[in-house]
Amino acid sequence: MDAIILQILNGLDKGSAYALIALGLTLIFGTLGVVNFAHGALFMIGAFCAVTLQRILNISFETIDPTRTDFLGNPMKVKTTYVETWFGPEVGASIIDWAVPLAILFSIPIMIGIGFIMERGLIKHFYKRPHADQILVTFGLAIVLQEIIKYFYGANPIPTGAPDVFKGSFDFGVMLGFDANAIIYPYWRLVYFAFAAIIVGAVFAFLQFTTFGMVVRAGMADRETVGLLGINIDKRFTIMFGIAAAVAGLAGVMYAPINSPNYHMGMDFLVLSFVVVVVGGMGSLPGAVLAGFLLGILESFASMNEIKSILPGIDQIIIYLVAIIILLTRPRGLMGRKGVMED
Amino acid sequence: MLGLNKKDLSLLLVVTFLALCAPFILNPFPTDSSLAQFNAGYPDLMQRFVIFGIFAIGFNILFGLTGYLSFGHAAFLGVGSYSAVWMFKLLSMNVLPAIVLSVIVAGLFSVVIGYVSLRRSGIYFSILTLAFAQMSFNLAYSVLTPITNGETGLQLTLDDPRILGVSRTESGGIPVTNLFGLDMRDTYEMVVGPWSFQFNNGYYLCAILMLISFYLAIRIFRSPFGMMLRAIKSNNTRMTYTGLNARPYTLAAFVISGMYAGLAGGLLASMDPLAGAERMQWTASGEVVLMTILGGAGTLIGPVLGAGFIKYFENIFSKINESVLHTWFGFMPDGLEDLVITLVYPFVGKGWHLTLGIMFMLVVIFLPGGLVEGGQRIAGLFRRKKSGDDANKSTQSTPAE
Amino acid sequence: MSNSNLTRRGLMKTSAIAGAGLALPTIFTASSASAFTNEPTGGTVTLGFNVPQSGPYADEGADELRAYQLAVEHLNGGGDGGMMNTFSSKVLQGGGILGKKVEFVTGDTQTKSDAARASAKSMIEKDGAIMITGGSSSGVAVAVQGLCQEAGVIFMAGLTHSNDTTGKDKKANGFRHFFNAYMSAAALAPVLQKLYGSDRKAYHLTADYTWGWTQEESIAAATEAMGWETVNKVRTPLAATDFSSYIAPVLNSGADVLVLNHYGGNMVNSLTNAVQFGLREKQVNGKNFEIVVPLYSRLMARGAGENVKGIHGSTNWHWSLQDDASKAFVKSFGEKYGFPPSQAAHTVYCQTLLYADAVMRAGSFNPCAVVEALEGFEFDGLGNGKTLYRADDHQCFKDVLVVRGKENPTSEFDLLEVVEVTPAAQVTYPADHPMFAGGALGNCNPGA
Amino acid sequence: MGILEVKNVNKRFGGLQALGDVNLSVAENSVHAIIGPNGAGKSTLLNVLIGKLIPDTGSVMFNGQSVLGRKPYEINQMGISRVFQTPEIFGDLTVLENMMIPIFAKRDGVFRMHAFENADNEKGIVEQAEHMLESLNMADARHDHSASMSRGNKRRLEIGMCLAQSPKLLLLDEPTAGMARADTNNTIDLLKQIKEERDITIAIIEHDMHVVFSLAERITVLAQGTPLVEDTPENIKGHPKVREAYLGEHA
Repeated sequence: MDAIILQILNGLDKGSAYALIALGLTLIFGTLGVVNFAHGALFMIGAFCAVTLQRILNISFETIDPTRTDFLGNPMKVKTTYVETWFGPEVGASIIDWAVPLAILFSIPIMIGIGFIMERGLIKHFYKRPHADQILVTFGLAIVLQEIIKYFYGANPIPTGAPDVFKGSFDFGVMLGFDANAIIYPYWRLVYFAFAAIIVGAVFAFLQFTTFGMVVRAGMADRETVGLLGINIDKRFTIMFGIAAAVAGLAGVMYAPINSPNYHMGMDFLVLSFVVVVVGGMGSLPGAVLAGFLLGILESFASMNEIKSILPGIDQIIIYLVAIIILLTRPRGLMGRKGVMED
Repeated sequence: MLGLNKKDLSLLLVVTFLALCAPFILNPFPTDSSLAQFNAGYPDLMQRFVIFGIFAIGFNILFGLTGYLSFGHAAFLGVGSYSAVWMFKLLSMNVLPAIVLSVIVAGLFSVVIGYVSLRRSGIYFSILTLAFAQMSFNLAYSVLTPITNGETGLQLTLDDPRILGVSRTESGGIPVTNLFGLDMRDTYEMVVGPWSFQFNNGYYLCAILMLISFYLAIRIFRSPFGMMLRAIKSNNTRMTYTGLNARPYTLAAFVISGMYAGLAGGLLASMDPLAGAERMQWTASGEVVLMTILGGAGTLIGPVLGAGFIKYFENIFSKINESVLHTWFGFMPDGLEDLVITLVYPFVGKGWHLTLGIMFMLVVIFLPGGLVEGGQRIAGLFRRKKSGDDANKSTQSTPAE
Repeated sequence: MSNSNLTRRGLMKTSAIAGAGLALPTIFTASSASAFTNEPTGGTVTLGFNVPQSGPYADEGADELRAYQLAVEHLNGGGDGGMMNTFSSKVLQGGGILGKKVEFVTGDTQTKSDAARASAKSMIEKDGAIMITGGSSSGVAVAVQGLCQEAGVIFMAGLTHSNDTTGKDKKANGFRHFFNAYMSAAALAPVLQKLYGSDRKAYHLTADYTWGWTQEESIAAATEAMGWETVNKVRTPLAATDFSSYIAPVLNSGADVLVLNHYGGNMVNSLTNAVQFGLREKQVNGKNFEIVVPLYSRLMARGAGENVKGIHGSTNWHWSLQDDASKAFVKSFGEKYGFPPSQAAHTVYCQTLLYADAVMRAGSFNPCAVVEALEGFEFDGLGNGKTLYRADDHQCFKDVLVVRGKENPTSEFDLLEVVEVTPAAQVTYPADHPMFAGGALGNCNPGA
Repeated sequence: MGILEVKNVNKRFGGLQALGDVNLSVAENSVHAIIGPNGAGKSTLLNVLIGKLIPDTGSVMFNGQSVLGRKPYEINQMGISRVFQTPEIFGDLTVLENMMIPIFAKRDGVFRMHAFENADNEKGIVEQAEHMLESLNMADARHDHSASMSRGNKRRLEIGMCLAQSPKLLLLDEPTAGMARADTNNTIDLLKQIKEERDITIAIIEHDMHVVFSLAERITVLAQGTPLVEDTPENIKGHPKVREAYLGEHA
């Protein structure tokens, strides 16, 4: 029982990342009808926003400490960050410590900007082109983006820690009456889950309760009619693209402490997030979120020893197996409308 | 001749000429010159050009004609390779049974996967094929290691129980793949002044099979069957309401292209008896999609061009390192040399992916019909210069070229 | 193009050149007159450096490439000579190899066995490389080693840790300087016993492919021999990025040690996740919970950041070693590139020197002569103490380092500290050890 | 007995009764029109006839055989051809190729693996197709890309493609919707010509009364999913119920 609760927690957490990426992907698909293979790259860039802020905060000047020597036997250069000199060592250190949460603010304008540039500069010209062309050009873009990141940051993962207060884990087991250590969960992952819930809620609220959102939803349902009403739907769609990029970026920023960011993390998530979108139903926002969490939980269950001993290798294929079963039995996905993207 | 019209026949003849003379054409630079870096006329790369050409030709029969975008074709290539290596291990080092088996096994595999996946269309079909291929890759890499030798890839060993033939040669090595005694890796080297050209048995086997595949693809394109496939891509509704069942047509196309992939996989293993699981990864499937679209989906020659283009980048551009750049730009004054190298360096060597990504984007943005369209535009420019208006007519009535 | 004319002249030329015994790069050429594949004929000799330049191990590949360039520089008489000065064999004098200037070509393995073989083939077929070296994974090493055996060139393995490379997949033309999973286990086990006692319960998380399995097998055998119990062995998919669902059940399994048989990105993530879950602050069975990472590399340690603090593992070499050879290498590498070399850099530098030295001693580039010179070769002064290239399996036997993640690193390179230098005798195993059974070296193949 | 017999067909979509107790009999070699205001269930009925929808209850018999549960291509093979509201042709193919496909389908059935014959060598098929195009006055356009034709010509081609299969029943779904008056008249003339030259039953669903009254021999008026009346055009014109339900609001 405790093992099952534990895996549900794990699944919800894995699912948070899937859901956030799939949400952005669905926003772009639903509004613009574009299959965006560069969406994983946006997630990756988000994570690198956190890395970059951490680096910026760590910009430092060197002083020479003659009492110590470096690996070549020369006097050692000691680095002191500007942040620490400006704000004093304690405040400075805690600012650096809080780099990842601060990166949320830092990343939003960057991601929206990247989203705008992408949509205006590239995607716009591909609305009328076949999906295959969209896939190819966004795939090319994804390669270019990740290679640029690799050029500047290297291929090695870059550790980007959470603030010290969120280190360690929380013991749910004790709370629920199990033994100590039976169900523990890292604080930062709880933060991530809560954060994902807030973002999902915010996106839904935005679409549901603002005029802007209503126009966009109408546009998702029937672009031509809305266009006929004299509303400039294109401009709104550009903004939507920016928002989707920001959602992916934020998912990446907060993911940085969970796994050290590297340049190909976007590709690792790309295939998965497409599977999530299709399982949820192309173009369905609640579907994307639901499928994200569902697949996260299933993946977690599949990695349990009890299950792996019956079905060896099941954790390697569970996601794809689920996708196949869903597509064969319910082709529109869990919550999709019928007929979307059939051709 | 050969049941082809004049235009197709001349295309086939051009391709035949290019394939047979590839050792000359691909080695235009003298061996010792600094541009020799760009020479591609060595056996391994030439083999890859034609083998991936076969793969892309087959993929194009499915994607170019029916519009079904499979993201799992690498699985068939991988299955073909595994079957071929097993044939070498168990039966004989002759490539013929290995290639035959790899085509058959890939065909059976594609019947199963195609039957299931073709129940859906559009992106759902793509995701289904992707899911099958990724499952195959993940399992081949781990749980199926007894069959696939996992991470390392399936290789020949000195104690393979080969029924026809020896486990090890007299000199104690692993025997070489051959076609009735003709060793696949034998190369004849011809030196002409500063040039050297390599003629490799394996390459010519691959080239001949590629030409046969290409010829069959032309026949399929021009056949009533090919017309049906184009009709499915064009309008599946009308197809159905014309009393035709689209599914056996698409399944047949799927299986044919799966067998082409199996042939390519079998040939890869015949040239170099190793079958790695990475061959089945989704990125490998993506690569053939890129080849086809880059060259020009639905055109006859496009996929071959696309395959050559990508393999050239992978094998030639990735080998340009800093010291090579220094020899190229050594004639410049120091400051300028460093500047040029700083500017060029990100795009070559370890940056070859970046260049490839940029090329994809440029081609897709400016040449929606792929490289073939680029060629047609250039040809169009010339023709327009020569004679005013008959250029339009001849391009118009050949939608499937 | 006047084909016939060209061809006829070409044929005449070919025979003339073949007669004079001067052939351009040829491979797999039955009709060739040279004695072995890619026999160097001019004033230069070409080595092929096949390292990952794209994909997750690109940084490791870049570091290997730096070391190769340094080695070539030293072989050609440039720089300060590095470890050539401390090397026990003194035939290398900076005049190239057998008087030929050393040149090199590079290729990208992409850490895929297919791509690595393609790239190695192009170096052999196109560039006339006489020796291939490099790589940062066992799959690639085994695949390229097989190719080099068939092509008739020498393969000097880079970073490869699986037992199979010099076990069931060993080849006469292939040599490994790097240590292996068995040696890691043999070196680690006594240290772990000393630190954590002999009453421990271990939980293995293992990357689900060949290297992971051999390491799991080795570590489990070595720790069980000293009294530890193995509670569970769980395989994790290679593609996994988030290990939470594998880590979470560990605490409740009764185990008090977690062994992470992961490498590269897998290791960075699994260790990060394990620390995130607070495993290291927990108490199980009345003991502190411990994590062990049998194979460490500096790049991985950098990726995992502060999570490595206090975690034990083994490594082939470390720049903080204070013997003359290591100091000489660190100095010449550090002065050229501004930071200390990694173990991957060290191992490939050694391999290049060892190859060059073997050619000099053999007096020939012929692979069979090189094999003979390397087999049973005993040397010192390359940073690992007295070392033997065993003839039976072409594996180097030398001291193995047990290291620990440093608590207070002084720089981004100063992440590990050496806990113990396990002497070579303790990690040596018989050539017919069951973990290495099943393969045969075969005969050396000079190609041609 | 008519060639097409619809008996007691009901179809509900959730709370909406799309078709309620529809009975319809189309006599062989007649032109039968089905009219009705928007939302009367015309399209639903059509979709039932061609096998796209399966009704909740009732039966649809064609030539003595049930069409229910059969796939669209099987129904087509039984002898029902359909013309769509927006012309469905093979836009990427040439006009001649468009015309060849139904002829292949007629000769070879639902599937045939003729992958290595040359389509241009199928002399009989090409001849038939060219003949058909001549009778449609489209022979000159035979090598044109069919997507680039005018809407009227696309419609003409589509009708021709259906006829090439020599169907027993031709179903037309608002064949002149969105057409200019001249194109509409051309289409009416074409259909009249077909009626004269061939033994064929035509069922037409139409909004445009001009088309209906120029062609139809019998008319069924559908309202709210149920047939209101069925009669000759003359009688329908004067029928009070129809005027009330349909023409009244239309005029």
